[in-house]
Amino acid sequence: MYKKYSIAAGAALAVGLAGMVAPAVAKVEGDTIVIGSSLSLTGKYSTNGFHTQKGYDFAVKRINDTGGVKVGGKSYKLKVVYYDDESTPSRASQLTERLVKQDGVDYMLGPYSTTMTKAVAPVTEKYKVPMVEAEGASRSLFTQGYKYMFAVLSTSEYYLAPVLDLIAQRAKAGWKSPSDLRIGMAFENDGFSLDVRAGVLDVAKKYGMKIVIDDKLPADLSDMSATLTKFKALKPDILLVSGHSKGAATAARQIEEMKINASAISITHCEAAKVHVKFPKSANGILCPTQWLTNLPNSEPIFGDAQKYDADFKKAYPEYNTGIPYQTAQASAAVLVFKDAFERANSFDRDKVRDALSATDMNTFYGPIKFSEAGNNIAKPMFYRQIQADGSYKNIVSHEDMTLPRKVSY
Amino acid sequence: MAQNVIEVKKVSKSFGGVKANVDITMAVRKGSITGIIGPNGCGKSTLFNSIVGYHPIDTGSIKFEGQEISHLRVGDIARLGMLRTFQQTRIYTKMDCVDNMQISVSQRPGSNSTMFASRKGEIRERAEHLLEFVGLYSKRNLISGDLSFGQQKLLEFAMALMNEPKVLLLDEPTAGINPTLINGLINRLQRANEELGITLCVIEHNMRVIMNLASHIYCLSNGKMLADGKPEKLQNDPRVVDAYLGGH
Amino acid sequence: MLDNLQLLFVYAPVMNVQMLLDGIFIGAVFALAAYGLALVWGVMNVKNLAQGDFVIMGGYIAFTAHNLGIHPIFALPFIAIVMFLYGLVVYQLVIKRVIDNDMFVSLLATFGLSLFMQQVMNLIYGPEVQTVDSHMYIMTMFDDFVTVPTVKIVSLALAAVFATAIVIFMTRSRMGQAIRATAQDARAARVLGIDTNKVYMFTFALNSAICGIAGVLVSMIWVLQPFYGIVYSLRTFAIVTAAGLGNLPGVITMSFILGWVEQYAGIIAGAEWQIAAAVFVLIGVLSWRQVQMRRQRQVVR
Amino acid sequence: MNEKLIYIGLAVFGILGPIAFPDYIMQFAVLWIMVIMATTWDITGGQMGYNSLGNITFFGVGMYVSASIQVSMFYDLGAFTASYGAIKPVFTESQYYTGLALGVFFGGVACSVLSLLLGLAVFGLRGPYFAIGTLGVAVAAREIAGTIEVIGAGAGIAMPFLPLPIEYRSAFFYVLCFIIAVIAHFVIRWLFKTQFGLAANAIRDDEDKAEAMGIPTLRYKQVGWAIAAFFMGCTGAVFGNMVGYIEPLEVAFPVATFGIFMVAMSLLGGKGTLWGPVLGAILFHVVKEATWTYLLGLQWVVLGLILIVNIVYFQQGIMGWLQAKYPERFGIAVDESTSASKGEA
Repeated sequence: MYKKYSIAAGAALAVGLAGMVAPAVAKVEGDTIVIGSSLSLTGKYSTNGFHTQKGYDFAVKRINDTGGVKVGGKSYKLKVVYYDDESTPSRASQLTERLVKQDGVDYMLGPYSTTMTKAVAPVTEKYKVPMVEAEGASRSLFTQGYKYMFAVLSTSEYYLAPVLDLIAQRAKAGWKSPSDLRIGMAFENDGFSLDVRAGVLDVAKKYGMKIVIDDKLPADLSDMSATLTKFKALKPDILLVSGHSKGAATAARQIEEMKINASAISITHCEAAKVHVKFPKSANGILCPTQWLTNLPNSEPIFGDAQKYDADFKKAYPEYNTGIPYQTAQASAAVLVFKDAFERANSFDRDKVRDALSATDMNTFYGPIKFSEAGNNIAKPMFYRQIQADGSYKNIVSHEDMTLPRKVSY
Repeated sequence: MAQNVIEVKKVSKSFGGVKANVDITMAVRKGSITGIIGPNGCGKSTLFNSIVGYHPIDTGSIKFEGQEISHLRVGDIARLGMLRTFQQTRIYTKMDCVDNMQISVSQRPGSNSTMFASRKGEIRERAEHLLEFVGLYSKRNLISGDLSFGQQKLLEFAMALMNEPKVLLLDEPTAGINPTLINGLINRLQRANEELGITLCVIEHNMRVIMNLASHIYCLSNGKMLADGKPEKLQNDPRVVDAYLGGH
Repeated sequence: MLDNLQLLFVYAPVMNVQMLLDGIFIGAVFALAAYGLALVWGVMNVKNLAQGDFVIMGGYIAFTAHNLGIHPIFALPFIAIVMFLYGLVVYQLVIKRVIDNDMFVSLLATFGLSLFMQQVMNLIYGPEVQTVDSHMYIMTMFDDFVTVPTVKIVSLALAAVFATAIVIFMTRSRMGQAIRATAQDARAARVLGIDTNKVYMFTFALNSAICGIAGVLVSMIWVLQPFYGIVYSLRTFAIVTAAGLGNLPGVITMSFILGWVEQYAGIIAGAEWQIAAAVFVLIGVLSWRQVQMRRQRQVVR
Repeated sequence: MNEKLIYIGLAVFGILGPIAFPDYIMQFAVLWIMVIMATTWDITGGQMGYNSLGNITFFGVGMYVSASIQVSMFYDLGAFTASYGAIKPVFTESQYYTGLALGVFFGGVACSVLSLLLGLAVFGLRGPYFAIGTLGVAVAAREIAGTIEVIGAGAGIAMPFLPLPIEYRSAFFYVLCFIIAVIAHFVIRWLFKTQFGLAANAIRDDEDKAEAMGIPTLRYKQVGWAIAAFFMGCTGAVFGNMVGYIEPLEVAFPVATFGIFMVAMSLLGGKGTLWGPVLGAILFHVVKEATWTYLLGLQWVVLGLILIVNIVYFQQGIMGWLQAKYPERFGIAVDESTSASKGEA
C-alpha cells in the first residue's frame, strides 16, 4: 500500500538539509569578535528581552566607537548575533547549542530571565563557552557550580528581602515590633519569583514576621482580586508582589481599584511596567527594587558615570525618555565586562578569557563588579527607590528615607 | 420445543409526550425467521432500537438468551451475539471490501479474534468466500464507498455473516434495492438461516417480502402490538389489513 | 486551605459579598463571549478557538481609542462595527471554507487564526500588559471593605443591554428569524429560500462584534495582553459545553457560576488554582455529560 | 522506487547526516522528536479519527516522571528542587545511566498507565468534544504540575549532567531520539498491518457501525492511545535530559506550540497514512527553522498563516493528495465501472 513515493520523501530530505545548513560564522572574523545571544524577542518576556537587546547594542556601538577591544596590540570590533528564544527555555537551549555548534560562537551574552538562563547555562557550561549574563538573578543559578557563567547583577534574594530588612529597622525605630508585622505576598509561579520568595521567607523568619497570605500567580492570570480580597480581610502590614512587568501592572491596577491600604508595598519590575505613569494613585509609596540608580558615583572611561550613561542612552533611544529600566543598564555592563576580560586575557582562548573574567574587579557606571567563586557579582548591592506622589522616584539608602506607613489618597 | 432467543416483555418507551411503544411483548424463537411489520410511525424502529441498545426503555424487560440486556449498550449486546444492520446502509466507506469483511469477525468472548492478529490466512479466506456468497467477489479489492447502494447493502449483509452472530436483526433489508435483486436477497437470507443457522429478525415494509420470508410475524400499530402469528394468518387478519389501509 | 475557609465563613464573611459581586461582574463579560460562541457553534457548527482572541482584539481597539482620547464607552458602537467588519473578512477567508467540513477542521483552523491574531497584536501593541483607565468613581461598602468600581456596574448593565438587544433581534428581526431557522435545520432553511451563506456570514460577524464589546469591558476592568485570549477561549468553551447551545439563560447562569468558581477557587485553594479551576469545570462538565449520556446508552457528540 | 529505497534513504540520512554535519546534531535530534510526535499522534488522530489536542500531556508527564526517578534514586527530591538548589548534584556514571534508563522506560510506562485512566474519562466524547476535552486535560496537567512543590512547582528542575565528554553529548541524545523514532515507526507499521489497524480505520470511518459490529472500540482506543503515550513519555524523558532544565509551562507542557504542531505536521503530510506524518514533520521542521532564521520576529505570524492555509485549503495533506491523484500507485484498486477513488482526507 505504501509504495512508490520516495520522490516526495527524498525531496523533503533534500530541502531539509538545504534549509538547515546555513553558512557558519567564525568566532573572530577578521577584526570582529562575534558574541552570541539568545534573547526573548517574542513571547511573554519580550518587553524585557528588548530592553536587554538595546543595552547590548548600545554598549557594543559605544565600545566600537571608542577604539574597540585591544588584544595583542590590535583593535577588534564587537558584534552580537541574536536569536529569538520566544520566551521558551527549550528553544533557548537549542539556540545556544546552535550558536555554539553551527555559528561557531565562542562567547555568549546571557538571555533574559532566570528561567532562560537556567536552560542556557548547562549548554554553555558543557561547551566551556564563557557567558556573561545580566538578567538571570536567581540564587539557584549560582549553586550549580557553573564555571563559565558570570552575572553582573545582584541575585534574586536581594530583590525583596532587603526591603523587609529596612522595614524591620524602621519598625524597631519606634513604629512597632518587627515580630508584629504581618506579610501578604503573591509571587508568579516561575523560577525567578519563587527565588525572590525564598529570600523573603528567610528574612521573615529572622524577624519572626508572620506570613498570612502566600499565593502563587499563574503565568497568564490577569486578575489578582482573589489575593487582594484576602488581603483586605486579613489586613497585613506589608504587601509583596513579584511577577515581572505584567505582574506589576496587574497588581498596581487592582491595588488602586480595590483601595488596598497596606503600610508598605513593594513590587518588583515596577519601573519596567511604568506603574508611576499608569497608576499614579496606587503607585504612590510603592518601594521598587532596582539593580541600578542613575546617581551612582562610579565612573569609567567608556560610558562615564551613571548619569552620563542615562543621558547618552536617551539620546540614542529617545523612546526611553521616561526612564531607562535597569535591565538595559546591566546588559551594557555585561558587554563592558567582556571587553575588560578580553583585554586582560590578551587572547581569544576561551579558557584564558574565562580566567580573566573570573578575576574581574572593575568599576563601571553600573557599579563595582567582582565575581565570587560561583560567578555572581558580590561587589554591588541592590538598590531601592520609592515612588513619590508626583510620580518621581526617591532613592532609599537607609530606612529613614522611606515614607512609612505609605500615604494613600484613593 | 425450540427456545426463545429474544424475549421482550411489556416494553414501553416514550419520547417527550409521544408514546412510541406501549406494553410490547414479543419473542423470537431460535433458528426462526421472525418478521416485524407495521405502517410508518408505528414504533417498529423504536422497538428495534430498544432491543439493540440505542436508547433506554422506560419500563419492561428485554432478554437475550435469558440475560437481561435492556441496560446494556450497543457494543455489549453485539458481543453477546446479537447483530443488526442499518436501514441506511453503514459500511466503512474508505476501506476496501476485503478489509471491511476482515474487521467484521466475531468479537464474542471465546472467538479467536485478537487485537494484534495477522490479517492473512484463514480469516481472509473466509472473507473472500462470503464475498463470493453475496456475489461481490469480483469487487473485493475496491474501496467500498465506490460501490453502488445495492452492492453496499450486500456487503453489509456479508459483513454481518462474517461475524457469525446468533441473531441478526435486519432493518428493512430490501429498502432502496432494485426489485430485480430482491429475490436474490431473500434467497440469501433464507440460506443464511438454513445453512449457517442464524436466527433472523426482520423489520420490513414490503409485505410480499416478509410473507415469503418469515415464519412468524408481529404487527405493530400506533406503538401497540396489534397482532401476531403465521404469515397466512396475518394476511387475513382484518385488523392488519385495516392498519395498512386505514391510513392512520 | 482550611484557614482560608475559616477566613471566608467565620472571620470575614463580608468577603463573600465582594466575591459574589466580582463573580457576577466577571460572569457578565464571560456571558457575552460565551453567547457569541454558542451562536456560531449552534448555527454553523463552527467551534471558534479564537473566541478569546476576538475578545482581546476588541480590548486593544478600545485601548487605541483610549490613547486617542476617546472614552471606550463612547467608542463602543464604533468598535462593534469594526469587529463586525473584521468578522466578515475572517468569514470570507477562513470560516466559509471550513463550515461543511469535518468538525475538527474548524477547531484547528480557528486555532491557526488564534495564533495569527495573537502574534499580530503582539507586533502592534507589544507584549506588555496594557490597561485602559475608565476614570470612573469607585464605590465602597462595609467600611471600605467591599469596593465596587462604577465601571463594573456599567459593564454589567451594558452586557445586560446587549444580551436583551440580541434576544429581541433574534426573535423580532427577519435576519434573527433566519438565523434561528438555519440553526434548527440548515437544509430546510435553504428550501424555504433562506440564503444560508448570508446567514452564516452575518452570524459570524455578529459573534465578532459581541466579542469586541466583551473586549471593551475587559479592557476597562482588567488588563490586556496579546496572549491572554486562550484563557477566555477555554472559559467560553466550558460555559457553552455546560449550558448547551441556543440556551441564553443557561449560558448566563453558567457564566455567573464560572465567575464564582474562579473567585472562590482563588481564595480557598490559592491564586495558582484560579485558571486551573476553569479547566476543571470544563473537564468536570464533560465527564458529567458522559455519565449522563451513558445512562441514555449514548455518547457525547 | 519503492519502500526499500525510502528506508535506505532515511537510514543514510539518520546515520550519516549527523556525521556529515556534526554541528547540526541537536537540530536533527529535534527533527526526530517531531517525527515521533507526528507519527504517534496519528495512531489515534489520523487512523482512528480521534483528534487529540492533548497528547503533549504525556510528553510532560514522561519528562517529570523520568526526572523524579533519576533524582530521587540518589537524592531527596524535595531538597533537590528547593528554590535555592541546596544540593549540588553529583551523579556518577553508573548512577546517571541507570537513572536515565529507568527514567525513560518508566516515564513511558507511567504515561501508558495514565492514558488508560484518562481514556476512560475522555473516550466517551466524540469529535470536537474529544478535542476540547483532551486540550483541557493538557492545560490541567500543566497547571497541576506548576503547583507540586516537590517537583519544583513553577521553578522546575535542573537535570543531572550527562557524564560524557562534551563532544559526545549531542550525539548521545541524538542516538536516543533516533532509536525511539525508529522503534516507534516499526511498531506503528506492524500495528497497522494487524487487525488493530483495521479496527482503527473502522472506528474512524464509522464508529457507530463498529460498535454495532461488536468491536470493543473503547479498548482499541485506549490501547492506541497507550502506545502513543508510551512513546511520548519516553521522548519527553529524553528531551528533558537533553534540554537540561525542565519547567511546566514551556518545556514540559508546551500545549499551544508542540501540542498543536504535532497535529499540524500530521495534517500537512497527510493524516492516516504511514509516511504522511513523517513527511509532514520533516517539512514542518524545515519550514519552521527557515522562518525562525530568515523571518525573525514574524515567524509566529507566518506559522499561524501556514496552519490556516494548510487546514483551509489543503486538508488532505501531501500523502492524501498523492493518493487521490495516483490511487493505483498506493495499491488502491479502481474499477472502470466505478468512479475514481476520492482519496483519504
